[in-house]
Amino acid sequence: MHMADALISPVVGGAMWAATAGVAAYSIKKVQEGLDQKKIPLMGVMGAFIFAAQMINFSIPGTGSSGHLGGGLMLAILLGPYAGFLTMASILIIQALFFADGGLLALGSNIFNLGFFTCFLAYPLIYKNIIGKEFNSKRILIASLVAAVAGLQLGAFGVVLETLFSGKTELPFGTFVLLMQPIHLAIGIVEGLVTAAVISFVWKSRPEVMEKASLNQPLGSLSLKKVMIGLAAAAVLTGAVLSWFASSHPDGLEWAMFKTSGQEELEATDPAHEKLAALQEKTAFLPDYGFKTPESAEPAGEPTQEKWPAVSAGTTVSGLVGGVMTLLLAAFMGFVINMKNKTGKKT
Amino acid sequence: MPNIVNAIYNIRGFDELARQDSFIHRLHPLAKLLATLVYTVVLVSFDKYATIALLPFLFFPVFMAAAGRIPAVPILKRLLYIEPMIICVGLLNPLFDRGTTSILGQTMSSGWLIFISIVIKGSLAVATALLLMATTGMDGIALSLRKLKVPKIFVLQLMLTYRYISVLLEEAARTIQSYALRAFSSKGLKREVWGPLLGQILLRTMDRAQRVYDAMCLRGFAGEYHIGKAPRPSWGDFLYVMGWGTLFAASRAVNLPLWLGNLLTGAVK
Amino acid sequence: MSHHITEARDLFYVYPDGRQAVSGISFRIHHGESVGIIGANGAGKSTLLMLLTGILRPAKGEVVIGEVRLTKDTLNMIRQRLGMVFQNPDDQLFMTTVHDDVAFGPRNLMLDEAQVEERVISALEKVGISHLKDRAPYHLSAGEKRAAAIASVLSMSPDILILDEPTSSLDPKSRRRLMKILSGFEHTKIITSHDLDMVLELCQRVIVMKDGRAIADGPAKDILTNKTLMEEAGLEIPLSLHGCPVCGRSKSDAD
Amino acid sequence: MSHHITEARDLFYVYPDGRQAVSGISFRIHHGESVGIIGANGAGKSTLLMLLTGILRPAKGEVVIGEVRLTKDTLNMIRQRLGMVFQNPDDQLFMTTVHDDVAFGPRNLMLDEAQVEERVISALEKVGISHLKDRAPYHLSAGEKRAAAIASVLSMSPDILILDEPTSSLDPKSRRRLMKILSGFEHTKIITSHDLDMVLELCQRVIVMKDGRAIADGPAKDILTNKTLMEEAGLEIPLSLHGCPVCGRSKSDAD
Ligand SMILES: Nc1ncnc2c1ncn2[C@@H]1O[C@H](COP(=O)(O)OP(=O)(O)OP(=O)(O)O)[C@@H](O)[C@H]1O
Ligand SMILES: Nc1ncnc2c1ncn2[C@@H]1O[C@H](COP(=O)(O)OP(=O)(O)OP(=O)(O)O)[C@@H](O)[C@H]1O
Ligand SMILES: [Mg+2]
Ligand SMILES: [Mg+2]
Repeated sequence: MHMADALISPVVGGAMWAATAGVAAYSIKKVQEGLDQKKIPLMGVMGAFIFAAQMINFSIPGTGSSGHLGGGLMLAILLGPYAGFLTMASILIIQALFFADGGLLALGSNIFNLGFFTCFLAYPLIYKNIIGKEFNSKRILIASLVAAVAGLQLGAFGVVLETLFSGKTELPFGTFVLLMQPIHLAIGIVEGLVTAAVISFVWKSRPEVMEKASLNQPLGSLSLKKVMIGLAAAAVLTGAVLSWFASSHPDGLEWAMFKTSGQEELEATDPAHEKLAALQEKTAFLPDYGFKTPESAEPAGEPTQEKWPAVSAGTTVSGLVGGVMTLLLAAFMGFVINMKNKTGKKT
Repeated sequence: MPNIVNAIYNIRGFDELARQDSFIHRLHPLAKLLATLVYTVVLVSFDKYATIALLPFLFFPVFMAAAGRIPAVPILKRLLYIEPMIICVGLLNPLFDRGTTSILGQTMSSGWLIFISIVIKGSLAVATALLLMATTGMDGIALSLRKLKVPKIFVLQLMLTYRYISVLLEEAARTIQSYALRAFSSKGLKREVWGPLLGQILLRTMDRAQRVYDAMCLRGFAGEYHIGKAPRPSWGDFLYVMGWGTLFAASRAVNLPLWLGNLLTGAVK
Repeated sequence: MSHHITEARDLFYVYPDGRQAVSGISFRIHHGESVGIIGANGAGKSTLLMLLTGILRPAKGEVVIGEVRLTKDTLNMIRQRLGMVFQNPDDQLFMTTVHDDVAFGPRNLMLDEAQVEERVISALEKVGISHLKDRAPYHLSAGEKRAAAIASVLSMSPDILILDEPTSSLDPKSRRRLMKILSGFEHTKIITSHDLDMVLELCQRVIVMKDGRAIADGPAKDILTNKTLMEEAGLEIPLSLHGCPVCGRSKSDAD
Repeated sequence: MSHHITEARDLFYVYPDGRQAVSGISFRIHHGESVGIIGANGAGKSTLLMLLTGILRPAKGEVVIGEVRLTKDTLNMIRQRLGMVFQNPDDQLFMTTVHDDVAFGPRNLMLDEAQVEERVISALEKVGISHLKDRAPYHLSAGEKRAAAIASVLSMSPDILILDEPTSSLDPKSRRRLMKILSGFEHTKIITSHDLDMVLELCQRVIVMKDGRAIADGPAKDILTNKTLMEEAGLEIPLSLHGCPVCGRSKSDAD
């Protein structure tokens, strides 16, 4: 699943952008080092290939349903982790721009979730190790399957964490994890099977392509490997801590988010704290409604900006009237510009 | 299959829109990219219960579409296509969050409030990203990326990917069509052809990459991708970004619709 | 054999980007006829073939094959009678060996393996590529690929064979061989091509397309020698019908 | 103008999979000559062209262009004089508009933008596709794509123009126009094609390839009318040279 702008906060989006930019810069350096100019058109055309392959329906044996390819693992296998990551980034940029899959701010997260975990964790640590020195169909199958599943599980977990840290939805952590991980297990299996089928085919029909691909790929220096393992461990640890936290402390997660997700968020909602007391008083005269604990009302948006004196009933009316007026104004603006365009064309 | 064909037309459609001429099209691509980015960041910085306060953010996409002469229908169609996903995630909220929240002096189910907020944010962000593309085009994006100091090999690779998507989509579509003609079924690809079918497209693709590179070299390519005349950013571009930026900031700081409503209802009274 | 009549009834097709590629085409092709569809680049020939095979759905009008209207429900049934060879054989061969590719269609017809084998062998023989049986399609030369693509369609014993520019990029000898295969095929043939000499040799009937419309439909000889018509369609009289520089007479006068 | 002589000296090429595609080819092409390279599918024509342009490095032998041996060091210099149109225009058009594609070469020559513009306009005009300037290459019909690919090479003002099967999939009128463009091009032309009538019209000299070897090299008329030779190479005498069914004489007798 793609992370979407609607679900992300500027802090999380920005942080993931930074992380992605860092990995991309490093990858570009690495690709340039082994500068094989021919690799650039190969990356470009492979990106287009994966894009096209993603549109193909694969019917899943024995289920009657069908699945799609993501392509990250295949790119890593055929181009190496660095070029693979960059190519995946291009695909996601184009999807974000033309298909609005995800959106601009979520793009960083999406590249990270779908590119980094596969190219820099699943591929070098799992796929490479299972394949070992010699290729054979069985090894390709197992390695692709395990690596694809692992990569997607990590990616899905990334989506869960990013969503929760963004705090734009109210999904309980445990539920979200239980929803996301199994879905992505199925997706990962399809991904692994398709990848294995294609890689086996290429290996059988043009072994030199595979050999060249694996020669071109420095496995990465040891230090890099350590960094990867460190990152993986950190991810697992964070996940574990957070899941404990979430299960024992459902409302505390939000609190944790405020603590960890930086100043801007706090700034934006700061007035909330100040106005909280006043707010409670105001809402108190609606006694029939069970009003939830202050915590959940805490980040309530509009009331916090209630800088204009208004009684509540009036506020409702004002809000609705203002909202409708805003919509009308926007429509009116569009209409006026359109008319101007038309008269402009005539003259 | 229809998937593939649709994708081709989506891309073609945007290319065509981006080649129009209008005030918006003449703006420097970087200015448009920056304005859109600022817009998105400010938009998503609203908290999860924001609804009416988000409405002023409608002005920007409406302005872009109208001034850029972008027909609304294709953009709205794309929106419908994307929306189910946002709606799915959004709908989980009323399911799991049974609390209520006070807003505008009313108490509402907070789950539904979040849902509405997500749908508004999602639609606005998606529409704006699409409009950016429809008024700027891929060359414009590449130009802005170079201006932002993104290394040229990445930009080149991105452009090649973009360029070859149409070619490979057509190729994949034809292969799937010929498969369907002999498989007598329009469901997915059967397992036994996964490897060979995709693998052969892949091998052809790799050969093609080689030929593309050769063709580029024969026309003097030496690693630098010359996009040609680069429009220079003007004061107009600067003002465009600053103007909208100010508006976004103002809408973020002040709940404009509420203020407007107060003004009006006050006047009525 | 009226059940193999191929009929187009006032077909229209508009590409999603608004380009009207086929605008009101109607014809009726009897069983065993061999029809050439000719026209300039972009006239709409390939689009028309795709409408006939149900790859594209017409915006208006209908395709009727052997008294059955082509709809979503009848599509798979009708496709069992049709064989289409694409312009680019690369797009058509997707199995690991030529044998498996030729066997793909018959296997999907649920024939038993012995029958499949029989069909494969006979199709390969007909096309003259039995020796390529175990080769991988992507290692073949362009001409061999084209032959394999044709075999993969013949093995389905189609009642109607549809070919999109089958001779392009073939060398003269392979082109000759292909033409021999095709003239030996006794069922309905619908062929588009810019190789008008081939059309002249293989087709009794020719439909001329221009801008999505059929501007002529009649016996090949009449149409291909009609200079004004051919010019109008952006075409040329086939070389083999050009006047003889020696005796100064057009060859069509000969018969 | 001896500096534009194109020379192949005993060229050999073996593909990585062991396939020997070119085996000992030598020739010398003078400036302004127009040479057709013909042969069956898989004879090694495209491979030879790629050796001439330095895309492939010969296993043995050398290519000399204008007294300069083609090596890694001289490659970029030599390539500025060469223009090659690939068999598949899709491989060649990689920019988002036809204009940018035609400008790609001149921009790489580091001309200033005004000069680039001038060259683009003149190249588009020559080929007759000025109206396609702002279209996206993949939106074009096959013939228009081919024309754009040719314009993208002409804009570099090459001294030697190399074309790989330029007429395939063109309609007769577009083919005619292409032939007119080519016959108006005053520099060296090297053309491979299965369209032997075009070769006959455009080339004074023909080299016949078979299995990687040149089995004949001489005036086009002599070679293309030599039935045994053409049969041996897996080819056919061009249609326009076939005997006339009316007067029974071969057209070549006429002149
Ligand atoms: N996928 C497509 N999207 C939009 N327009 C298309 C598409 N394919 C073809 N066209 C347009 O439709 C018209 C008919 O195209 P078609 O491919 O049927 O022509 P054709 O007669 O087969 O030409 P050719 O001789 O070049 O093969 C052309 O104007 C073409 O530009
Ligand atoms: N990339 C490749 N790897 C291995 N063998 C190849 C490759 N490309 C071509 N060949 C082989 O080399 C020989 C010469 O091929 P080439 O493409 O030069 O033929 P051609 O004369 O251009 O044929 P055509 O008329 O089909 O274009 C053929 O036998 C072909 O199978
Ligand atoms: Mg066609
Ligand atoms: Mg060739």
